[in-house]
Amino acid sequence: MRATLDNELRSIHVDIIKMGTLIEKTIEETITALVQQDTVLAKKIVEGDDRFDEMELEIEQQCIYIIARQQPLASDLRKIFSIVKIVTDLERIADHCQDISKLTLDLADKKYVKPLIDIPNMAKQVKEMVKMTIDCYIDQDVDKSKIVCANDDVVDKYFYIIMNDLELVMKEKPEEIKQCMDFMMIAKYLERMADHATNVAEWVIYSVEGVHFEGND
Amino acid sequence: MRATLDNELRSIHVDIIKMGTLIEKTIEETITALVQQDTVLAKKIVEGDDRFDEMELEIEQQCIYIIARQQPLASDLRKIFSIVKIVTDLERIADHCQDISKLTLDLADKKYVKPLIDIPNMAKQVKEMVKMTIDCYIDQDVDKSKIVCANDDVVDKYFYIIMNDLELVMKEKPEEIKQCMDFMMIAKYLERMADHATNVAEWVIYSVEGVHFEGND
Amino acid sequence: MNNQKSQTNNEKNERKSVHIDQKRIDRRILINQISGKVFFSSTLFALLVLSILLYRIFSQSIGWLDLHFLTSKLSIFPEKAGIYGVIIGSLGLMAVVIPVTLVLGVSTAIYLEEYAGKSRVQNLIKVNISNLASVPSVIFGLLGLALFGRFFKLGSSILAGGLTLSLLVLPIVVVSSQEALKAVPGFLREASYAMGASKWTTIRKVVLPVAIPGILTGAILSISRAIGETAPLVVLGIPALLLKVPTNLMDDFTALPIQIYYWTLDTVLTPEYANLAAATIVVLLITLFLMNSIAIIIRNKSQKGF
Amino acid sequence: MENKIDVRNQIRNNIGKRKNNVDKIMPRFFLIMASVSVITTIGIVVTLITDAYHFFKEVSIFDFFSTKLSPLSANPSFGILPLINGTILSSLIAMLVAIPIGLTSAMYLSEFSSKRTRNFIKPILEVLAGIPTIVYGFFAYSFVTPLLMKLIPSLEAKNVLSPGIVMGIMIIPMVASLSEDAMKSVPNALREGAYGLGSTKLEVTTKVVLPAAISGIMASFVLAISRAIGETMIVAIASGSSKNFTFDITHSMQTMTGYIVEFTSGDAGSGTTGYYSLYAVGLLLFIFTFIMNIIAQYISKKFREEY
Amino acid sequence: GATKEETTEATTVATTAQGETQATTEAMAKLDGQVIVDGSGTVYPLMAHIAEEYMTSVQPEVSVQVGRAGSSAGFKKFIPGETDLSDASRKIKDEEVTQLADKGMNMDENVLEIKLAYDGLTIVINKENTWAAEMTKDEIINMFLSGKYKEDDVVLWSDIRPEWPAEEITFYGPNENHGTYEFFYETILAKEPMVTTANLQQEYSTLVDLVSKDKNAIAYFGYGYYESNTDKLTAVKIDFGNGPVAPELSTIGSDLAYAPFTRLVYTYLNLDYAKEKPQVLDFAKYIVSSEGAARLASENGFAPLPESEYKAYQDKLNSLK
Amino acid sequence: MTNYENKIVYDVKGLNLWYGNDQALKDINIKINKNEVTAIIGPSGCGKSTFIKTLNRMIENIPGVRTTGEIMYHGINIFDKTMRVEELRTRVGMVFQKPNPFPKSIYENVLYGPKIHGVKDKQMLQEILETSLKSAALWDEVKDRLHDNAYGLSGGQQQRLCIARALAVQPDVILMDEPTSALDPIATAKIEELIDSLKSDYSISIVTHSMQQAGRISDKTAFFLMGELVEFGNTEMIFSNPRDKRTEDYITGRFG
Amino acid sequence: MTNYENKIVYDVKGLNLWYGNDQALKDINIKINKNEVTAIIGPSGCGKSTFIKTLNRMIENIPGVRTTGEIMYHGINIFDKTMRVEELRTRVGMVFQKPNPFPKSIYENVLYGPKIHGVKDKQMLQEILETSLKSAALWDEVKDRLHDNAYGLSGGQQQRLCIARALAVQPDVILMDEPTSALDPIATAKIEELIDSLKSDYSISIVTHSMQQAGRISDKTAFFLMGELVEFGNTEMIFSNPRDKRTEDYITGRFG
Ligand SMILES: Nc1ncnc2c1ncn2[C@@H]1O[C@H](COP(=O)(O)OP(=O)(O)OP(=O)(O)O)[C@@H](O)[C@H]1O
Ligand SMILES: Nc1ncnc2c1ncn2[C@@H]1O[C@H](COP(=O)(O)OP(=O)(O)OP(=O)(O)O)[C@@H](O)[C@H]1O
Ligand SMILES: [Mg+2]
Ligand SMILES: [Mg+2]
Ligand SMILES: O=P([O-])([O-])[O-]
Repeated sequence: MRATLDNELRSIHVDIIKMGTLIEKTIEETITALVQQDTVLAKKIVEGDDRFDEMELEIEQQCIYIIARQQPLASDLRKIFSIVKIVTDLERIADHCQDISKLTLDLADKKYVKPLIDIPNMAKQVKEMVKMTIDCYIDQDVDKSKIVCANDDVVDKYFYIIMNDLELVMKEKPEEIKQCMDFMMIAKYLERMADHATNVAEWVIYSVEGVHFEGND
Repeated sequence: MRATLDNELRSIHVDIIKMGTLIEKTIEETITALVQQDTVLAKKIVEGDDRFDEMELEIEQQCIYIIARQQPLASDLRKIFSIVKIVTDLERIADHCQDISKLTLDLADKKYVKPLIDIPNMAKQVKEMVKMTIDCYIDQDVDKSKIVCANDDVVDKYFYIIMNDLELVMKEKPEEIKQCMDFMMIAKYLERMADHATNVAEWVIYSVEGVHFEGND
Repeated sequence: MNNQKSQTNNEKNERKSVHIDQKRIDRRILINQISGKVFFSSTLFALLVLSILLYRIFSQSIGWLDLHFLTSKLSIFPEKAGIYGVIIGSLGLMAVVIPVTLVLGVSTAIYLEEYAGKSRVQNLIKVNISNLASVPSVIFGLLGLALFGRFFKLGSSILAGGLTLSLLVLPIVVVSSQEALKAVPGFLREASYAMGASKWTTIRKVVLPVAIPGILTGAILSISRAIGETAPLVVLGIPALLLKVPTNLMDDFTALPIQIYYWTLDTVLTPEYANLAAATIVVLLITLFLMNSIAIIIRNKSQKGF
Repeated sequence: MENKIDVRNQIRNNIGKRKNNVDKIMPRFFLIMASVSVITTIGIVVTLITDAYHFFKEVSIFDFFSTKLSPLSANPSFGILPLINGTILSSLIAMLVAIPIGLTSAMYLSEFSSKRTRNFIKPILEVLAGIPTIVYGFFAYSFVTPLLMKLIPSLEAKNVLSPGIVMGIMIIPMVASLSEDAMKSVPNALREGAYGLGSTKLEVTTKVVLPAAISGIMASFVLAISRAIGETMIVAIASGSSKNFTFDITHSMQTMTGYIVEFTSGDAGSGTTGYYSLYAVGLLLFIFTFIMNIIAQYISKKFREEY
Repeated sequence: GATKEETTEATTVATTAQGETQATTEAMAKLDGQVIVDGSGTVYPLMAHIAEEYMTSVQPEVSVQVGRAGSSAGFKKFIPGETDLSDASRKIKDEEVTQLADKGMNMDENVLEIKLAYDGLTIVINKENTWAAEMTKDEIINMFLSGKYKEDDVVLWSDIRPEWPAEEITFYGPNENHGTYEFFYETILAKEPMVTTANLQQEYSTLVDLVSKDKNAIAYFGYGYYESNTDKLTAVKIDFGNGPVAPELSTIGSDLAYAPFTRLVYTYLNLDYAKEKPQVLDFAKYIVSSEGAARLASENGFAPLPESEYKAYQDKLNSLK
Repeated sequence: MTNYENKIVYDVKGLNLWYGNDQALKDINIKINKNEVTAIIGPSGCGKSTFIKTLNRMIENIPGVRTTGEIMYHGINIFDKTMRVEELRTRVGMVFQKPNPFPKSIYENVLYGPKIHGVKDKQMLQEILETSLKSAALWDEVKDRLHDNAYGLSGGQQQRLCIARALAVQPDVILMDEPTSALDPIATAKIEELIDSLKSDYSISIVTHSMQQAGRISDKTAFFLMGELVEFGNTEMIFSNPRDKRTEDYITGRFG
Repeated sequence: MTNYENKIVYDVKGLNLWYGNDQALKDINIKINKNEVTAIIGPSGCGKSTFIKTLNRMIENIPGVRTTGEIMYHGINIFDKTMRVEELRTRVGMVFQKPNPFPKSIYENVLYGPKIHGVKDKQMLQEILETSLKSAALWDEVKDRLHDNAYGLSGGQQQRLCIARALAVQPDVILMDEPTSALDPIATAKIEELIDSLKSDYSISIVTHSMQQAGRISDKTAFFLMGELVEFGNTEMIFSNPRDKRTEDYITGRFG
């Protein structure tokens, strides 16, 4: 029954997973590029962002086509609707990777004021969150999604620590203010990425349960 | 023909416009609160953000119901799809107003390092953009939407000017670094708001023309 | 075209398929054309017979069928003879047959179609009517003779003849009325019930108005059958010579088909009787033709595209 | 809205007030009318059986089914077989004429003819069907027999062949019309299905339409036979009244119906065995056609294909 | 049978005769009602003619209906009282008299036998039959007798006279329904069985046709049916011992040349009805009047009786009331 | 009739229905509200038509039908002896799958109900005619040919005529059994709009095979399955987030 | 036949069609591809059925029909004298709105085509039977009652039987005129799946009243309006972003 719809849903599903996995990889690379000041990698990431835009467009288009052609209802419709939303969040996450990598390029010729510890940790946490989110999506796992939402707090905490750190650094080393400002932005981007991951998790919950999860935003 | 669909579409349309107008007002207020360090207003804005979340949810739900019940196709479907996307952007804009207002509250007890000129200007520009976007949406005006997209550059320029300014200020007044960091974030938020406005405009173009506008992102 | 086709064939055969045999198609088409012609000629046969029959009868009636013939009484002398009394006899029969069959036939049909369920009694009536329809007319003559002629002592009066013919055509009227009622779509009845109408109201206001053209068509056709019936009247013992024009339903009578019969038999004594018979046949045929035309007109006029 | 309530109330009041007497009386009236047909059948059966009973008191069944029929001679004998023979032969001839011509005509009208031709021919067939049998009798006697005598010199002036043929002609419209109806009522969808597979007209007709309409067609045959068996005037006029038991169709023969007519219009004064023989033959005829009818009904039921 | 001119003539005679009728019968009351006549098909043309004359010229309001069921059939209706008059081409049989008596009707008292006219039993053959135009009475009787020539009754003309063709004779005649059959069988054949190959028909028309189309046919029936079909049939001249005699109105009669094959045709009147219903009596009187059978017999192929016989009936009927 | 003013028009309680020995409806409990469109959906043979025909006792025209349970109509059990079907059916109009106008004029069709129920006043009839046709959104299309035969109308117009005919006796409730399944999409859209506009004055129950249609026009949706009422609730909920797995499967076309 | 191996099965060029004096098709130009499902949509009376019936010349069964233009079928104009309808129709199968199996056994139904085309070999017939029924996704449901009358099947099964019957003569193209409009949603879904699976072997043209259906199953969609081909293109495009205003109006239900 409804083989075409199922096929098409599955195809989108696969696309989302592909996109998610690619983003995970991109986050990983973004951190590496940032930490190792790898301009080649960073450049690659910046240039590769177009792929995510394309993916987003492609998936959205597919969703429209499915709605137009298959008239999905109930759980099918919720699934597609969630995908439409999720894909935006994923694209934003990728966007932020690009943003971070751009800053990495800006910082390429500078020596970091201090070894990066918190930012990579935060990034790792964000990457974990994104990975978990993708897993949630794959498994349509409500419980795990709720955990992801909770995890957002951890990232927020990192953000505040980093901000405070940076404030101190800037006060100590005014010449590095520019650099710190960039790191601030990086932290902000990471924080936003976590937010987006949380959104994805919330949409997974909606997709499965049909009700919006009243988590934190 | 299709009176119910038209009614329901109109009702969502009105909701979006309401939301847009409310956001315009909120941006205005956000600037006022920031400039005049009006904590009451800022608090109101922070607290009022829930309304936008509700509005977003409400509109999304309505879109789902319309899709489920009315099976919109072609332009109707594109319109609804755009709305689904637009509402997220609008909500984010409102979110950022909240973010800015939270910072306004943080900054409430401090005297600003220097009179705010660029930020309010930038904010005004952003507000203009949002307002234009809403107009574009109301009129489903493709040409104007394209102008909005172009305007994004202006905001970006402001952002860089402000960043440079702040860098200088921080270097000069390390004690005000904290404050400057907040202003940085505010600028960033404003920049994001403009981005979201651009997105909205792009979705209006899609809704009308059925193709994605290849503007800047 | 041909090698192109074989190309297709090859392609098809790979798909393990039906081989399109050109000769076979040609043959099929030829056989089809021939049989079409054969069927047509066989249809023409009926037309041919009809035209011969009409030609024979009409040409034989020429010179005999005139106003005098229609307005004079019977006579044993061919040139004096007229069929005025005969026509009156036939009309008298109709005067009995029409009301009796309509009332009995339509009522029975309404009962069977609208009221009867599936009980045994009702089933019995249904089976009975279809059987009655195929009982030969002579048998009705025997019934009429015994029942109306002897038992009710109506002799060979118009009433006896009319009632006999009524019973004879009753099944036809019932069946055709039933068909007409059946043809009233169930959804019209439902519509009426759903408006809160009672059964009889529904029948009267919805079912009958729709069915009436069909009922009339059937009635006219069966009445024209009655007009042409001979055997039951022969059995009833209609006198061969009756000069008096019947004036009431209890009078003896002759009717068109009976007169044709007697005149046909009597050509042996008076050959001109054959012409009289032919002329009477023409009168009978014209009458029937008119009635059939009316029936067809009614039928065509009433065709509703439900 | 004023008016609305008004109508509502008026209608509801009216319903409340109404008594449904007519609704109770009508069904009873119709039932009584309907029972007339049953009474008719009973009348027929009683009439036939009571008088046939008198007959069988005098004549044994064995004698009844013998070949010698001379009801009025000094030593009357009432063998019915000559009559049955005459009936069957004449009906057989009629069927030989009516079935092939009727069926092929039906096939032509239903499947091959253009609408215009059909609209022209169908009414003519109906006219043909509506012609009283006495006219056919006249036709048989005054035209067909003389014509046949030219072809078959040994033909007697009264014979079974001529009325058989004319009876067949008379029945053609019935067979054609009923068969055509049956074929026409085969849904067009079936034809389209067959044409869609590349069938020729003939294939559509013989492989799809005929099988689908077979019940109606068979029923029309049986009804036609029944009609031929019961047909009276044609044989009364054209086949004579010879009571010999022969299979020579050029000879005069008498059918059961002919016998009845001869006797009622002849010597049918009440009381004699000859008189009662009339009813015995009538009863037999009744049973014959009754059986035919049962067969027809059985066929239509048995072969009814739902589409 | 009447060709066109003859009939017209007859009609004029009838109309001119009207005056005489009224002259002889004293001005009588207008009558109405029915007279029902049934019986012999042989007598039917004569009786129908009389009836029509009566109704057109004498009592237009009286409806005389004439049936033609056959002599025996006529009696079967007459005995239970269904008819007023019953025509017969033979004399009433003893059984029938008995049956009448059972119903309380006795001959002469309740039923009056009226002799109407003479009929000559005519033996007819096909026009093409040139050999058998004359035969002796015995030849005719013998050829019709079963088993006389052949066991299987397949008789050849050559069986009768060797010089005649060796072709099978086909026998025809009216069937047992008819008084003509009874006369032929009982009187001529003296109740000896008839050839089983005989084709006996109900309708005279059939017989005429059959004989006219069959070269080897031979049939018997009333003179009237021959007279109407002289163009189709040949009447056999019969040698009763005094040379061949053709059946003609002038030879048919109880004491004329064709006497052996001559028979009487009758009508039987229900006297009770005649007393009850004036129109029945009046019609009966008309039958035996000079305008009735006496005048019309010859027009229908019968030979009239002597005047005196009719007169006797007139007296008898006049005496009824 | 006590709670005539209540919102609940029909209150069906524990309704069971048998055709001979086959149970076609099993313990149905449902409330139908005033001024709402209630859609009845479910796979073929689930009992939709049976249910709706029970509401005005049209089901009684089928021999061998037996019911238990109650159907309270404005507080009165329609199976009560005191309830006359004629009356019930004037209060509860019905519209069928195939448009079934009488083969009479448009005028006669609309006024059939009022006339058989004894409305004779000419002017009143004229008024009924006009309001009914207007309510059925047909007046403008037919006002110049009121005395033409109804079969001259298009399928969609015929169906609206049938609705007008039902409206003419001023019912409370209109039952519709797949009223658009014989119509083309455009005519269907017109009828759907009409239904939407009628709900301010009437309660409407509509059986439909088309889930899309149920979605488009109904406020409440009842999902039947094999004679059972599986789910009943707000249409949006049923279509976007049904509670029962079977409803979900049916809604998403994964049934069976 | 030059481009037989081409993707194009039908190339309709400037087709006009008249019923008597009424033009039902106006200058239709359309190409139908191999292994694609082409949906034909449009309002009632726009000429959909007329068009599809023209493709296998079934339209000729209607008197008074006249055409101009060309329909190239694998490069041969089907209106050519040399093209015999019997042959064309064997190559171009047709499935109708209402399932129309012959009132014969399932076996006889499927093998009707092969038999009239003179296939006599028992084993071959058996093979054709099996493959056709399997292709039509019906084999499992009927394999134990091949000699039962086809009317014992459900509507959906009957329609699949008709498809099997069409497949039995191995056509290139299958034309379908509203093949599911008489079926319930479940049977419809089955047929739609079947169509989807058949397109790897056949070209399919399907007329449908249901835009949803056109959306679900077709690769290309042609929109007809008053005898004109208004728009023809990829189904996704037609449904999400039609180029012609009239298509848009029809698609969104705002037509007329
Ligand atoms: N007159 C009847 N006699 C016996 N059983 C019936 C009758 N009418 C319906 N049924 C049975 O009752 C059940 C419900 O039928 P109903 O017509 O109500 O279904 P439905 O939901 O309206 O289906 P559809 O969508 O096909 O119209 C079915 O199983 C059907 O077979
Ligand atoms: N046999 C016919 N004779 C005359 N005109 C016809 C005939 N068949 C169809 N038409 C006309 O041709 C036009 C196209 O008809 P067609 O049946 O092709 O439409 P359709 O698109 O299939 O409609 P539907 O969706 O109702 O099946 C219509 O205007 C119709 O009235
Ligand atoms: Mg139903
Ligand atoms: Mg069509
Ligand atoms: O008819 P018949 O005179 O011979 O009895």
